[in-house]
Amino acid sequence: METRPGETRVASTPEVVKKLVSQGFTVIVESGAGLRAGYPDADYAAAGASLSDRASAYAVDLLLKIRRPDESEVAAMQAGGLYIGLLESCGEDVIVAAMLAKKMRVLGLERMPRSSRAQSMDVLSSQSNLAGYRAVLEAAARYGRFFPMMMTSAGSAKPARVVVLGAGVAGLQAIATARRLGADVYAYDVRPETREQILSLGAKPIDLDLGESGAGAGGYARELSDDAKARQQAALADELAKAHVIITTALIPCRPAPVLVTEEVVKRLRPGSVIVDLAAASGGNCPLTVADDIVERHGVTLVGLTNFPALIPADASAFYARNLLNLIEIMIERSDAGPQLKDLSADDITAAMLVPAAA
Amino acid sequence: METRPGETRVASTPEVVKKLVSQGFTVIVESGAGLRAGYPDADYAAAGASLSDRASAYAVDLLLKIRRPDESEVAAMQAGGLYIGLLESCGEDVIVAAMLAKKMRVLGLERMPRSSRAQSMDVLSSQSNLAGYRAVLEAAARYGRFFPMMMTSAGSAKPARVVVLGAGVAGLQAIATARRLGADVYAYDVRPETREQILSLGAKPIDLDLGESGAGAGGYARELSDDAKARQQAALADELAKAHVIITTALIPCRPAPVLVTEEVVKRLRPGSVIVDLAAASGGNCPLTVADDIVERHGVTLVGLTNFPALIPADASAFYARNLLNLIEIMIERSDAGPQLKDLSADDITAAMLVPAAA
Amino acid sequence: MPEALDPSLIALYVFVLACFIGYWVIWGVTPSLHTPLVALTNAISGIVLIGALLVAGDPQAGLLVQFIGFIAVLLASINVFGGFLVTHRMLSMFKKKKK
Amino acid sequence: MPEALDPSLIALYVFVLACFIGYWVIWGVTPSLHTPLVALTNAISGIVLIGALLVAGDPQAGLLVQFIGFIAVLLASINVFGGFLVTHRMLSMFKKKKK
Amino acid sequence: MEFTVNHQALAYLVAAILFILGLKGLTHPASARRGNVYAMLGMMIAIVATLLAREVQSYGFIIAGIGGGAIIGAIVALRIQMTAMPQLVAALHSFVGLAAVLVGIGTFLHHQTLGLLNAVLMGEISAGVVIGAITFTGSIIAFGKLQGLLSGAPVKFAGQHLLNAVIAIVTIALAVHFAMTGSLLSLALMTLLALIIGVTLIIPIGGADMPVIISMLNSYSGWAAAATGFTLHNNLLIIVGAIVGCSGAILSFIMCKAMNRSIINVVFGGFGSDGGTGDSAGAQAAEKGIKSAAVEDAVYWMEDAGRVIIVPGYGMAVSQAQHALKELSELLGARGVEVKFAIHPVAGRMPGHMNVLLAEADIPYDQVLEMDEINPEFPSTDVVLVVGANDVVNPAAKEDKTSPIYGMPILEAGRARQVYFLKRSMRPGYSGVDNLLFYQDNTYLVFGDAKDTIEGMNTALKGGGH
Amino acid sequence: MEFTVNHQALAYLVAAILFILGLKGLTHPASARRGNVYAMLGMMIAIVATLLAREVQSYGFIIAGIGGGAIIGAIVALRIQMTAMPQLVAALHSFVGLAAVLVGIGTFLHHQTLGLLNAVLMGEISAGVVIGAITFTGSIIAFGKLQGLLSGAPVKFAGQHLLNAVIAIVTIALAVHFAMTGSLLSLALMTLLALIIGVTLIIPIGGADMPVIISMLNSYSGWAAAATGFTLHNNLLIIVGAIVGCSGAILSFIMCKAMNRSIINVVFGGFGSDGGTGDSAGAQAAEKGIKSAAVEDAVYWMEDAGRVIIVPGYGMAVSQAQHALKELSELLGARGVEVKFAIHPVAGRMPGHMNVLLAEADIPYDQVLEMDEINPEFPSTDVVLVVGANDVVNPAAKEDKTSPIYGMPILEAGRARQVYFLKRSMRPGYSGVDNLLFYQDNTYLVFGDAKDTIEGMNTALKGGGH
Ligand SMILES: NC(=O)c1ccc[n+]([C@@H]2O[C@H](COP(=O)([O-])OP(=O)(O)OC[C@H]3O[C@@H](n4cnc5c(N)ncnc54)[C@H](OP(=O)(O)O)[C@@H]3O)[C@@H](O)[C@H]2O)c1
Ligand SMILES: NC(=O)c1ccc[n+]([C@@H]2O[C@H](COP(=O)([O-])OP(=O)(O)OC[C@H]3O[C@@H](n4cnc5c(N)ncnc54)[C@H](OP(=O)(O)O)[C@@H]3O)[C@@H](O)[C@H]2O)c1
Ligand SMILES: NC(=O)c1ccc[n+]([C@@H]2O[C@H](COP(=O)([O-])OP(=O)(O)OC[C@H]3O[C@@H](n4cnc5c(N)ncnc54)[C@H](O)[C@@H]3O)[C@@H](O)[C@H]2O)c1
Ligand SMILES: NC(=O)c1ccc[n+]([C@@H]2O[C@H](COP(=O)([O-])OP(=O)(O)OC[C@H]3O[C@@H](n4cnc5c(N)ncnc54)[C@H](O)[C@@H]3O)[C@@H](O)[C@H]2O)c1
Repeated sequence: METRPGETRVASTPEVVKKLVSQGFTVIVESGAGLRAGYPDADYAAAGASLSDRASAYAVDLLLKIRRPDESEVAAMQAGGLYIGLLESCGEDVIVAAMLAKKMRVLGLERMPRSSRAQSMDVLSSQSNLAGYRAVLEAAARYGRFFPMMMTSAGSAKPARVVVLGAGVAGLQAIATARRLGADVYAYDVRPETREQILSLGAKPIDLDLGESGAGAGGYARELSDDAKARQQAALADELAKAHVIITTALIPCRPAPVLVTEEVVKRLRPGSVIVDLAAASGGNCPLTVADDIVERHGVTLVGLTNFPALIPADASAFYARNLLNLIEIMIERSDAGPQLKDLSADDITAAMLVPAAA
Repeated sequence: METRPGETRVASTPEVVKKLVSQGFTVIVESGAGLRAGYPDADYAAAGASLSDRASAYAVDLLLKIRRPDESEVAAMQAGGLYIGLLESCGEDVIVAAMLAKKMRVLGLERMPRSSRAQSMDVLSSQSNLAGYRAVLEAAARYGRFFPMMMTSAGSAKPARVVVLGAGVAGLQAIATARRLGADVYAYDVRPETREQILSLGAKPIDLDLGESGAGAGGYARELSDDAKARQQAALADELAKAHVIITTALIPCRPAPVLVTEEVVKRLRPGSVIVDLAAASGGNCPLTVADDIVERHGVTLVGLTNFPALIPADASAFYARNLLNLIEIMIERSDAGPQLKDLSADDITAAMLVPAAA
Repeated sequence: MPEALDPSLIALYVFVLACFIGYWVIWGVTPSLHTPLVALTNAISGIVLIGALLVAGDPQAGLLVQFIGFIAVLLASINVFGGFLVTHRMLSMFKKKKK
Repeated sequence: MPEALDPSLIALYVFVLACFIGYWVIWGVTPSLHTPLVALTNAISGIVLIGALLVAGDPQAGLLVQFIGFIAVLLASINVFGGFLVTHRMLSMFKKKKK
Repeated sequence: MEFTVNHQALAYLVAAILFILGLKGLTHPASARRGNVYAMLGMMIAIVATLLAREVQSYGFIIAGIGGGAIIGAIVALRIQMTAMPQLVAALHSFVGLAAVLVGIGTFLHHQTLGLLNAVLMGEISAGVVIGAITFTGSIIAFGKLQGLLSGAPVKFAGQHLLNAVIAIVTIALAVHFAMTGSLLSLALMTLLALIIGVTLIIPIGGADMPVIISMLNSYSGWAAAATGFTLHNNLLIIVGAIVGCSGAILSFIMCKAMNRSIINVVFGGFGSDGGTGDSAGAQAAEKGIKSAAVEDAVYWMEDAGRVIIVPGYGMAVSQAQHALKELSELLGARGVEVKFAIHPVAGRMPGHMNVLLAEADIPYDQVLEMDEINPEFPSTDVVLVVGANDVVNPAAKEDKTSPIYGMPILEAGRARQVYFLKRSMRPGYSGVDNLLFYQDNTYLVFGDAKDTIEGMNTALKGGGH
Repeated sequence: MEFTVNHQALAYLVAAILFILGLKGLTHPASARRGNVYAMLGMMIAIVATLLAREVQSYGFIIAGIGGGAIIGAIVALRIQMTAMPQLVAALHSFVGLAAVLVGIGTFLHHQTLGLLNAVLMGEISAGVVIGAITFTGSIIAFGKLQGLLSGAPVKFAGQHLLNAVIAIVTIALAVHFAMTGSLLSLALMTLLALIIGVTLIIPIGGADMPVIISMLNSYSGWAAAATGFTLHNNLLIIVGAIVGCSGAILSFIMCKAMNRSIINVVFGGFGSDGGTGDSAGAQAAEKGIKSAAVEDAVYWMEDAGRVIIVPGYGMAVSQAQHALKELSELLGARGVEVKFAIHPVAGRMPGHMNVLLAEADIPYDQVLEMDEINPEFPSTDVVLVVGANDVVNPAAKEDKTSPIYGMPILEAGRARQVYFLKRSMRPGYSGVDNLLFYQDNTYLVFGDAKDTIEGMNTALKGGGH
């Protein structure tokens, strides 16, 4: 069971457990792990898992988790075992070091390469997708007006003007969802190829001239120069001030999230506007955002929730579990003696994910 | 200011106040009345209203309110004045009697006739419309999965199967909103003409054979015979059991809401399903609903909130205020000495709304 | 080649071929041009004027015939001139406003 | 009427009218019928066979001419028979499967 | 250089080509005026070539005839009201018919004197005279009906078709007799009967079908000209006659299709038309004096419009025409037409009904205007397309105090230059009251499911035609 | 009863009518086979009527010729592979051309003996011979290119057009000389030069344009027949020749339009075609051996299909073709075709990208299937329409270990009977790798913006044509 407060997801679902069991795995599920995601213990049992207490669930050859483990969890893990989960860290990390010290092999899901083949194992993508969808629902529920245009005999509601910043996986899904609800959607990203992608969802791209491209390696963005950052903030300000709802998703790997919505802009927004900051965990795209909290500043509601996927736990767990299943499938070989682990450094995907023992 | 807990709306907006002032009215607004709906006092003042305390706001010739007044409010009202608001009662009523006793004339907004001309003054319609929209957002936010179909590399999400019961104003808007979000929407109503209306929103009507029509007078539904009620529940059960989200809006004027979702059905639903019961205030279309509360029963979330429009206060207040403005416009005559009240019993709309002194 | 064809047969050839052309020439006409098209074909069918001219113009035929021809010329000319002018007027009405 | 027309002029009439028909007859052809249509027009253009027959069939013309005619008949016949058959085969391929 | 028959034949050929090009030109607005010019040129060449011929030697009658005809024709054509055009065309047809009769008789008399008669020639003369005579009286009746001199209602009686058949047979018998014997009496009788046929053929046809009949009579006049051509062995007459005859028939057919009428019914007036089905909506409308129009008519005017306003209503929702409408607005937009959507606050069956659907179809918000914004724009709008809306544009709300919708503000669609209503029938909308806008002069109903109709418009806009 | 020239002329007229009806029949699949029968009948009547004529008196050569021709023709036509049809047609054309040359020369010799020569006749003979000769060698070259005996590549050299022009002028001069003098030498030289023109005219034309050229040569053979008709004063030859000539030219034009080629370029091989723009996608494709197709071809096969699967990809999103696709699926559905949408998990640029857009267009969920569900259905599918997708159907993912997409599961579109790719160019998709599916035998590319293409299909499905 995930121990982070507010975490409702579970790293495997009865459906995936069933597949693993059929491949010869013995699957142990901590009892109550899937409850909050809508997967009762009975279903796991029916799928062939043995339900156990916390301690024995951690003492296994291959441990599947979602969130970064804490010290006590690391202590419970089996020495020499294999760990698959999100590490939520970049560079030096004591928890990972502790695991490595136990001679464990650690596969960090953040390190998944962005190749076509890896796409079906990429939890960052699958969870961002959910986050983008859920963030819009949150914004709509907190916005005191209609999202869609509505001409009625009691007057007309103008469509909400929604601006999505960052058109990665989460941003695009946010665009799509807001458009579905009938909002007037604008979007912006530093990577130039996103322009066509924004249009392909029927939204309007915001074009800024920064003097440099923000496209980095592997489909990620890179950090801009200070000069370009300032130019970006200034150029965005007027567009943002017209917005009623802002959803920010801009992230740069291993760097603090770029500041896109300044306090100045927040002040200029109409009272009752809503900002949902999906980058809250990395410091937020708006400096006023408070991570894991919802606050009101200058009449504007700022949603700083950091774990949107946990708000749709059933699908989030299902996608996560399916990603891990796909990953496990390339890691093992079937043999008569049950599934055997392949050489992890032979496949470029697992090789990239494996945290080097030196770290 | 509305005093009901959870009520965030306000009976007039700065925009409407401005229009009233320009027509010669002196408008008094209780200070802070519009705050929760996103209309600050300053805006009212700018529109020409005088801001006052509670007592002087009630002692006026024409009092505009939303919710049914309580005894202390009635006491604060000016004798011989005119009251326009929702009475939230049917037949005998002590509060109304108290007002009448003060020689006040009371216009009950529920009594608005359903003619084309009256449509622009009908707050039941305008608020139901908001409720239908907001109810779907609530359901989507509480449902642990995607509403839309989503085929991704991490697996596929099937579209949520949403059933809307009652295809009146709220029901139709709920259908439209759920469809926008990509759900697979089914709907049912007793009035036969709704079938085409459901289709006109792209949803699928559920056809039941009840042996009698549920169409009553004035576009409302009538109560079914006991026999037909039973048949309806039975016939609906299988359709409902397949649903993931149920939104019920069935109401019959001055009667308890019909029971459409039995406990049996709730038990058959998949864990994690959501029921939003818009009829909660009239007893609910599901007997398990708890009015003004959100509960979980048999793994199903039951949302019994009774005041959805208050969750989108800005637009709800704007529509309400606009309805009242349209009403006031047919009630008064301009003269040099400011606006004069016409004979209320001369116009069929106001005549119908006026609570007879006898009652 | 050797024998000459009966002139009526040649006329028949011409007639049949022209029928095919008549069949195709106005397919795909824009509905709003139906009326002007009727007016134009009407004007064109004033081609009987040619026949009338031949009847009216041959002094050998005698006065009666020439007079009959005269009437025919008159009627056919009204048709020709009236028809073309009317078509022209209708088409002017159809002139596109813009551009 | 009195004077006879030059037969070449009549031929010209026929020719012009036929050109119009040729212009219209195949507009709107379904693209998938382009190839069969070419095959059929090819077969039809084997109509030179008629001319060849006239050359080959007149014993007065002398053997050389008749022999030339014979070759022409042979070639044109191959064209006619081959053309129609090929068209037929192509069209059979186009027979709709269903219904 | 002498002008020989060969020269004349060449000139005639050129004229024939010009006529063909002229007619072809008339099929498309862009080339229509050029087409008319071609045809005029053709006629000029034909006339000149004829006058130069050796047979034509006395010009007195000819100059008088042509001069008189030109003057009368010009005066009539220039003076006539645009609305009276159909009558004029009918009248002109009758002239062609009569001229053909006269030419036939004249040729007969002429050849009789010359002793050049033969059976084939007389057969050809009979054809020309009979068809000409039918055209003559038929056109007169059509003229009378259109001009209001005769009742526009179809005149029907039992045995009508039988009577026609009998007269026709007798006429043919007389024609044969004439061809055999050259009897002047047969000629006269035959002409008389043909005149009668013209009457009995057109009398049973209702006013609504008159446009088709005019085109049909046109076709007859073409055949008459062709027959005259045979008589005179004049290739030009044959060509032009055959083309006019054939194209007239085709045009009648096309018009019937556009009006959803059966050509048989129209041409043989009243064949089972009493129990007419299918076209009932159009027929009902016509009875009430409401005009219906074809998809192409609406398209023609929209294509050319500066501004088109689309008023969607519940019917758009029922037929789910929103996607098709989106395409229509794009197609018109691409032609430089400004397209707007006018949303009445109560259009549809729920608040915001139209907004939901238009948003689904991805119609840009700035094209969607509410009533108060758009009402001032109607008077300067060329075409309003009312797509399955009804009550929301009904002027009864303003004009008729007794109407249940009295007092409701409406979209003032009626103030635009033209209004096309897309609906399936003459049924009223939600409020159950008849729409006064239907009766307005600039209003046309286009019957059919809204989605089908709009898709038809899109297809028409996307081209077709060669 | 004797068979007079008049009887023959009547029979010829009937034959001509049958030919016209036959050609008209061939414009539509439903009437095509009937059309062929009409044309055969026409030919039979024409042959019989000719054989009955008085001029034809010795039957030996004729029987031998026809019999031999019939046997050879039948054998060739029945034996030939369907794929070799174009060559066959080219070869047959050359026969018509040669036959026309022979008839012309034969007629000349015949009339010379009879002393019936005159300038007009000899002019007509020259026309027949020259056009026939061009048709003859031109068709042979076309045959050679198609059969692979000659290189399909266009042969071009400087001054080509000038050379052609010079030869053409000399030929005309010789023709005039011949007409004036009846010199056999001129006739021979002229024929020789015409044969050369045939070669130089077709040599510079590339293999991709051969279908158009075949149709163009067809047209030439028609003109040759018409010229022969003038020579023999045979109206049937004139009519048929003119119709074939004209319709062949029109057909070439239509084909060029469908292939997006300029007719001038094609007919005068290589006029500026080196710097060709616009058609570059099609040309590039052709160079790589990839087939491109017209909208109508896809429509023809979809209309008739039992099942059509649509594979949408990022290009559908870019062109916002979802609404048009919805209409397409409805139109096909109405014809009884089962239409399904196959969604690859990574189609588009975000998870669920296709789902969002298809839902927007209101495509029923039960028509939308995911990869694992639909993959087994491809082998039993008639047509797959790949709408702006690329990587997700690329077999390289399964076959090419070096490919960056190796290992990604794909939609197995290639296993269907036919695959039509709707895209704008030959550019690859997101992953940047060439799509192996393009090269498959049953794959056709339809170039253009996906939305435009689909709308074109919808228009085609909704009719048009008379
Ligand atoms: N908006 C609301 O909240 C609300 C709620 C309840 C009632 N209403 C009332 O509803 C009315 C709305 O006005 P409206 O103009 O939108 O609708 P309407 O007056 O009801 O007219 C709709 C028209 O659409 C036509 N139609 C129906 N199906 C069609 C199809 N498939 N294709 C083409 N035409 C079709 C019908 O004519 P045919 O049958 O001849 O085709 C009908 O006349 C008002 O009277 C309003 O008061 C509104
Ligand atoms: N789904 C995701 O979450 C996600 C995220 C990131 C990347 N990807 C990657 O994106 C790819 C998705 O595959 P796909 O097949 O959907 O797309 P694709 O392989 O990128 O191919 C799209 C094709 O559409 C054509 N196209 C673009 N615009 C068009 C237009 N207006 N009209 C017609 N055709 C148009 C392009 O060809 P022309 O230029 O010739 O027209 C292109 O070849 C995969 O490689 C996947 O790994 C997916
Ligand atoms: N296997 C694969 O092929 C695969 C898997 C996942 C993602 N991707 C691709 O990678 C790309 C990014 O994915 P992601 O959503 O995980 O990225 P992310 O979560 O790291 O960042 C979110 C977005 O923020 C944007 N951003 C960063 N700095 C910004 C700034 N200053 N201003 C505005 N925007 C800024 C980035 O460009 C990115 O689009 C996408 O194109 C996605 O399709 C590919
Ligand atoms: N001025 C006007 O013209 C006007 C104004 C408002 C509403 N209306 C019309 O009146 C109708 C009802 O409006 P409402 O939403 O205010 O009604 P409501 O709120 O009273 O009831 C909601 C819906 O529940 C349905 N219902 C009742 N009993 C049911 C049962 N046993 N099973 C299933 N459904 C049941 C009713 O038919 C109704 O559609 C609508 O058609 C609306 O368009 C017209």
